[in-house]
Amino acid sequence: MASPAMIAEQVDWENPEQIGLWTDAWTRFRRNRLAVASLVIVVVMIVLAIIAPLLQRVGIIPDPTAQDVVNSYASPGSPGHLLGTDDLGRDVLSKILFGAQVSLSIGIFVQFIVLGIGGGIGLVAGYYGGWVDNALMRFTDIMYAFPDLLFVLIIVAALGPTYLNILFAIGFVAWVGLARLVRGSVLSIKEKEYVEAAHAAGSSPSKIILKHLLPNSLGPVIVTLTFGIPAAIFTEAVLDFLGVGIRPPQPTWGVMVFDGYAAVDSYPYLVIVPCVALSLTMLAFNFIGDGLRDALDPRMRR
Amino acid sequence: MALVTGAPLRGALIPLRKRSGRGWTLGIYIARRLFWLVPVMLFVVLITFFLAHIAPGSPWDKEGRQLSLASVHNLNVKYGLDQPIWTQFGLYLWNVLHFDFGTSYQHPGQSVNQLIGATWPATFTLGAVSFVVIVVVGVSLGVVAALRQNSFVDYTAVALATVGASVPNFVVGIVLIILLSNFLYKITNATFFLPTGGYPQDLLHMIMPVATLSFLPIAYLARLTRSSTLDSLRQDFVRTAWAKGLRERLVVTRHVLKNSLIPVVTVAGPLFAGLITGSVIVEQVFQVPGIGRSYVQAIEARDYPMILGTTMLYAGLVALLNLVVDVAYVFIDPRVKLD
Amino acid sequence: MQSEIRFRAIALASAGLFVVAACGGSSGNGVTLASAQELRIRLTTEPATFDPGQAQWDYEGAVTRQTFESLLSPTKDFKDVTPAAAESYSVDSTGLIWTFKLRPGAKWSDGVAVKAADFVYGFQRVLDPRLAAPYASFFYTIKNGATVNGMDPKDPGVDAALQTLGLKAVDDNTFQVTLEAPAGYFKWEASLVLGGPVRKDIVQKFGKDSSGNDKWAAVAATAPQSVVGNGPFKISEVVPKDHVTLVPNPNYVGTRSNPTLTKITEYYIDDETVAYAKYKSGELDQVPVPLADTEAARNSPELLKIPQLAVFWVNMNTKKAPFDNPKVRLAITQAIDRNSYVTNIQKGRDLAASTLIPKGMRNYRPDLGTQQSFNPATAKATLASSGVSASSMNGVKYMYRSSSPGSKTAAEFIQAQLKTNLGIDVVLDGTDSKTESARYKAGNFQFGDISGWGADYPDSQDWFDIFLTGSGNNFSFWTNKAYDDAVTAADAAVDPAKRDAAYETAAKILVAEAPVMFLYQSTAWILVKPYLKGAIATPNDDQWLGDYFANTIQIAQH
Amino acid sequence: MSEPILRVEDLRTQFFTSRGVVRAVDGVSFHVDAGETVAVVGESGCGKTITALSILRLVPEPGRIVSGKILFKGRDIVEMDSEEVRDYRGNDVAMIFQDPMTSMNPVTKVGAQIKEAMTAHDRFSPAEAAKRVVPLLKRVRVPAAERRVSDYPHQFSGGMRQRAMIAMGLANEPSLLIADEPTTALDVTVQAQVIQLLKQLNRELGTAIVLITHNTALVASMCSRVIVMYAGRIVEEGPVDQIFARPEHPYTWSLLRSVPRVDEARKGRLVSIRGLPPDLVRMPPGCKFHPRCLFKVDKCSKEEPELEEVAPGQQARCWVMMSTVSEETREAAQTSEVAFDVAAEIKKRMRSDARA
Repeated sequence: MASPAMIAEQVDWENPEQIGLWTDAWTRFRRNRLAVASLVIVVVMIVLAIIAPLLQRVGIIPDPTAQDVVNSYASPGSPGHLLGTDDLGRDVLSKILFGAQVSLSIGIFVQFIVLGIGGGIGLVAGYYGGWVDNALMRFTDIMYAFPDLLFVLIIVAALGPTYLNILFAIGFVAWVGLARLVRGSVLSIKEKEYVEAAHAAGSSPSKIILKHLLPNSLGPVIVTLTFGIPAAIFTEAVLDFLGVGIRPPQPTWGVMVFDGYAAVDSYPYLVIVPCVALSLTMLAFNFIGDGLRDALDPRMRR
Repeated sequence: MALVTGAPLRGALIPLRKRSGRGWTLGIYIARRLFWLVPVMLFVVLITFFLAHIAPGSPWDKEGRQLSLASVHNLNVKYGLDQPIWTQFGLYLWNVLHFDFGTSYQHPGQSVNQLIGATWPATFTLGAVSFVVIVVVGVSLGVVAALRQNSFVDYTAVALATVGASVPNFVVGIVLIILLSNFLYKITNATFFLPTGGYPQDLLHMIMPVATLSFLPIAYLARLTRSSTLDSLRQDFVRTAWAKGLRERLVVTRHVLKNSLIPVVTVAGPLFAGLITGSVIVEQVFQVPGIGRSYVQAIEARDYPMILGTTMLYAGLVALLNLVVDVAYVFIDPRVKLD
Repeated sequence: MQSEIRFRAIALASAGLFVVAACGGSSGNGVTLASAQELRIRLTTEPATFDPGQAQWDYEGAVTRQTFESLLSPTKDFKDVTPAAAESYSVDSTGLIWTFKLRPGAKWSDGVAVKAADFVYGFQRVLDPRLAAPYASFFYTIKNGATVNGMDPKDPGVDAALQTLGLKAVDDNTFQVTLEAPAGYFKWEASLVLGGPVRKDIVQKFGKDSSGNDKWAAVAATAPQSVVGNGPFKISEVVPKDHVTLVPNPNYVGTRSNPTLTKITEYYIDDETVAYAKYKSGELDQVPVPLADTEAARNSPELLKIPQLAVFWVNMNTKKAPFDNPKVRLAITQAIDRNSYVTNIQKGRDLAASTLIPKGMRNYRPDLGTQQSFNPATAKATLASSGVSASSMNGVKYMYRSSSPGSKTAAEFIQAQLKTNLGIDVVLDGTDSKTESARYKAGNFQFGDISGWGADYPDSQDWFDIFLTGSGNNFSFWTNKAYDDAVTAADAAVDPAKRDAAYETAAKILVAEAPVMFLYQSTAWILVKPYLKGAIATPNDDQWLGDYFANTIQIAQH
Repeated sequence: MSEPILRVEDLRTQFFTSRGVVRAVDGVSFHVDAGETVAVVGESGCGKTITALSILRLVPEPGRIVSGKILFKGRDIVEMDSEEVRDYRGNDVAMIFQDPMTSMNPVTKVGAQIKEAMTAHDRFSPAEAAKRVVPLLKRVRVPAAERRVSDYPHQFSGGMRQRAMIAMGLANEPSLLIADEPTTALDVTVQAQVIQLLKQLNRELGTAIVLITHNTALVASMCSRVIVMYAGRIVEEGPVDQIFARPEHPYTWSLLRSVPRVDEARKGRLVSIRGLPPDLVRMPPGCKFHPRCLFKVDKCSKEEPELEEVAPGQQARCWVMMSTVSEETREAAQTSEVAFDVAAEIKKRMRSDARA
């Protein structure tokens, strides 16, 4: 909508630019340098994860499962291994890149499940109240106390440790926190005049929920989802610890941290490298989350 | 906004809001919620009982030297595991009604009540202290980060949050041990968490476990508080408060904070429940004689009575604390109706 | 993160007695003593019981060995047994009746005199089906032992049956045992802490819990009052999930009297990385060296390397294709480079092994293992001759314990070895330890996980019976008549030469048929503080160095 | 006339956004005498609210008062330290806002929010403050004040809440009350009640009132003087009846023509001003109104006129001045088809908004 570069004289002073909601949100997001930088980092990571097999074929990075037991625990910077090797002499850098395929995807997709189930239940319970709220919240109470350790153990043991089963198992036990959070924020704004006005104007409950209630609880939801990413990645590592995670030797970040733990005294880099990768991802999603909340906040619109 | 027939007319021309009659409806609501506690607990016991029994392996399988068939049979008879599963469940429920949670397979001669009684105080103390630290540090960090947005404080809060969430607490724990244990050991001649007499008098012993337990929740609470405080800061009534000439401290506490408490309280309930029922990894790394560790050991050892006992403790706590949170909503935000 | 080796670790130096040289020679006057004679050591897990009869793990033996004393006890070099609670013992001509004369003046920790009836009661408890003692099978050598233990716990006749056991208190200090059949090795069983005496009045005083377990031996804060023993130490404090503290028992009369130590605190730390950090910060006096910290400890003056009589192997399920084919199994044993595993993965701490009996024990015959030695070419040839193609074996599942770093690393190593040397794609199938034990028993696995054996006493009989048909620990479900006959012949033989010959034939069959792939013999790496003097390492130390003769340990000035 | 209680001299308040510097208030000077009721009129975005906020030094981020003086009874607000300003806010000068729905803290009782305004300053002790709350509510005609004082904002109607806001503003008997579009969010009947209330309070308490609005009808019924703002500056100022009778600045004239007059028969067509308010970052040269002015001459787009006296007490900023424009051109301007294409343009814009 913004007119091209303006030349002072021919400027059409009569009608200054007017832009729509989404373009405004995008322009505001674009102006938040931190959010943009973070978006770039995430995209780079995803790209690296995708082209990792290519990099391996071209020979830039070795096969993550290739063992070179003679020089195991080689320190970072040693020849051929930028980030060193692990207890079986496998290259840490390629383990990080290939590990990203599992860890990043699990970290992100689980959040969609959490948003779907948790957000859904929270919104519906908060908006309708009454026995609906009671039923959904008692179900959430049960899920809170649920021995998710046992549940995940059996689900994945029974159905097999495939990627989808693990994703579902983690997602299924991860949404309770978000549900209660969303319900809490909906309860307080449900009474707001503009919500009642919209209700009075006959707009359907789903429209109200999505247009009014969800945007307002955006802040806490985004924070919870960004914290959910490392949590999901570590839950996958716990699954592996229980024997029902992604089958080794496929590397994942969470498992690299767990395995590195045993050697933290003599070879700390084995823990530091995956933790840095995780921190970077978490930091990036944090700022993207902030940028998103500010960009979508109706009050901030020009 | 219908005119409420039941409630006594308050003389106002158009009573726009149904009077909430604070004391009375609250009582009914709490009673109803407590009534709901029973089916929730029953359902939790049902699932956990069957999940535990479905899990592969029996309490008597072990690594290395295996038990003789005779021993296994004798053990099953002793603990009634040879009965059909439904009778076992019925018997278990009957005992629970008499507040007898059975005896632990791992610790013959000790009932689950005794074991929980012996191990819970340490976990509870550690959890409660951590909770206070988390709320105080987390909320204040969040508020300051929001008030001084995009400032030094804001970025350190974010950095702390990021590291907090990305480094699992057992790594934090072990790093603390490696770095601090020499120093701390010289002062307290032991960094073991010693609950002398069940309650650790000596706070020095709790520094590391509390720090490790609190690291991640502080980060999360700070981020949450920051985001909800930012939302409140943008509200018009904050500008009115400034316009009235209130001091900043008052504007923040009475106007901004009070409006950003809802998400904080929502998270605080289950957080407290989680903390006082113990974190497995922190208890393992710091050798805390707590209930968190015994829960995972119980699962690994398929110690059914212990699994059920601990799960019910946790279920009860979470349900009660969520009730406290729901009631707290009403006191924090009068617009929230209890129905 | 449980430590890897779960069962008893045996440390027998080939040159016999192994005094903790690093700790400055003999005990006694040469050492200026520190003011506090307090020893702090680490157990991998909290004991489940203090009842000697119910003890199942070595971390339970670590307490009962100090609080109870059985009739006999092994010599320092573990070649033979010497009198302990019994002053002397004699065996009649038929080899069936063993008579033990108790040490006069021996008292319980509460001052009451030790009587023969206490031993009768102790032995009966081990065999009582209602108490379901895990290792009751040790005492099946006693007359009617097996039948009584096999009775239905609910059968009212159990009490009467217990009286029919070959156990009798001739008089207050003469205890007589009648065996089912003559067994020379009963002297070792009489030296197990399993056979400690128990006071009937104490057991009745503290009663039972709702499942019928005796409360007197519960690992609870009440233990100092309820656990009355005849050992050199007694329990002074129990903090659940944290530690147990032992102090000298003033009423003790016996070979391990007047210890220098005034206090032993045994902390439960199952995470070896944490234990290692606590040793370095000075909170523990000795600790095993985690594999990852091998380089850091390799040339430390505090390091002690103690070879163990423990051999580890990879199990293969002989009832599941393709492992029902002995040629396939043999090919597998030839396709895995033991030396690379020992030098690179175990960092050169252990010895490669290709036969059952460990180095340092009679019948140690490495020469018999050549058939399993590593050679990719012969491995491919053996596989070819087996009629099973490598491609058909793709997707074969290797079971491992995902919670144990060692087990997982070994699994990944073997997977890579079979890929490079035989071109087989192995799928790693992780489970938790309980599930693994269950799948072992049910035969629900193809091959995998490493398990091993450490003897309770250094006699080949204790080793070869593992692979007998139907033995509880024969996870491979392997049956071989020739092997069974050779082993039963060897057990019964009296003449050592005939025994050795029979055991040799058995060993040869074991290597050729390869129900398991022998991998390595472990060595214990332990760091010991320089001020810890006079500890005598024996092959059967329960989790901490010198626990058999704790009375010789001294803390030097530091 | 005594010294005016408020004198604003060449006030400039600017917002430093990533898009550029927004000159929201671009050199504004005016005064308010004690007890006087002044209206500040102009389309949204002309800087009237920012001027009010600058008077209270409550300019939100990223805005700042760049230059100029704001003298309240001789003291310059811009130079005051933060403590002095804090005490001045709500005490000497009070402000009430547009949307009563969101301007009160939803989780605190109404009475407490009013009492708070007093306890923030040391004019009344907490005990006195508590006693004054109910009379204040009564004074602003809130029925059943004794009971309503312990209610929460969401239990008040829009009009009721605005009355409570007014009570809050007057709590410390300020010399000046700034009302920023107090009636915009209310329906017409309630609007009249609120205006009536403000007029009555001005008479009884002598509190000077600055009414900020874009509704010229309200100005006539309540204020003695009116200031017309456009694009961050004052384009005309003067006594209400003089301005309503003979508006000199074309913008003021169009403003007055776009309001249906009950008293006049429906003679002429309603005039809607062509185009939209200017973008305060890239301001047009010369007179800022020239792009939308129907009577502009060549000079208007080159040089910006100064405010000059056009009648006793009345000033305007224009090269043409309406008094010089003949009757015919006025008629032509009113009926020009120009108004139609602008309406079409706006409609098109609205549709694209919805689609985006």
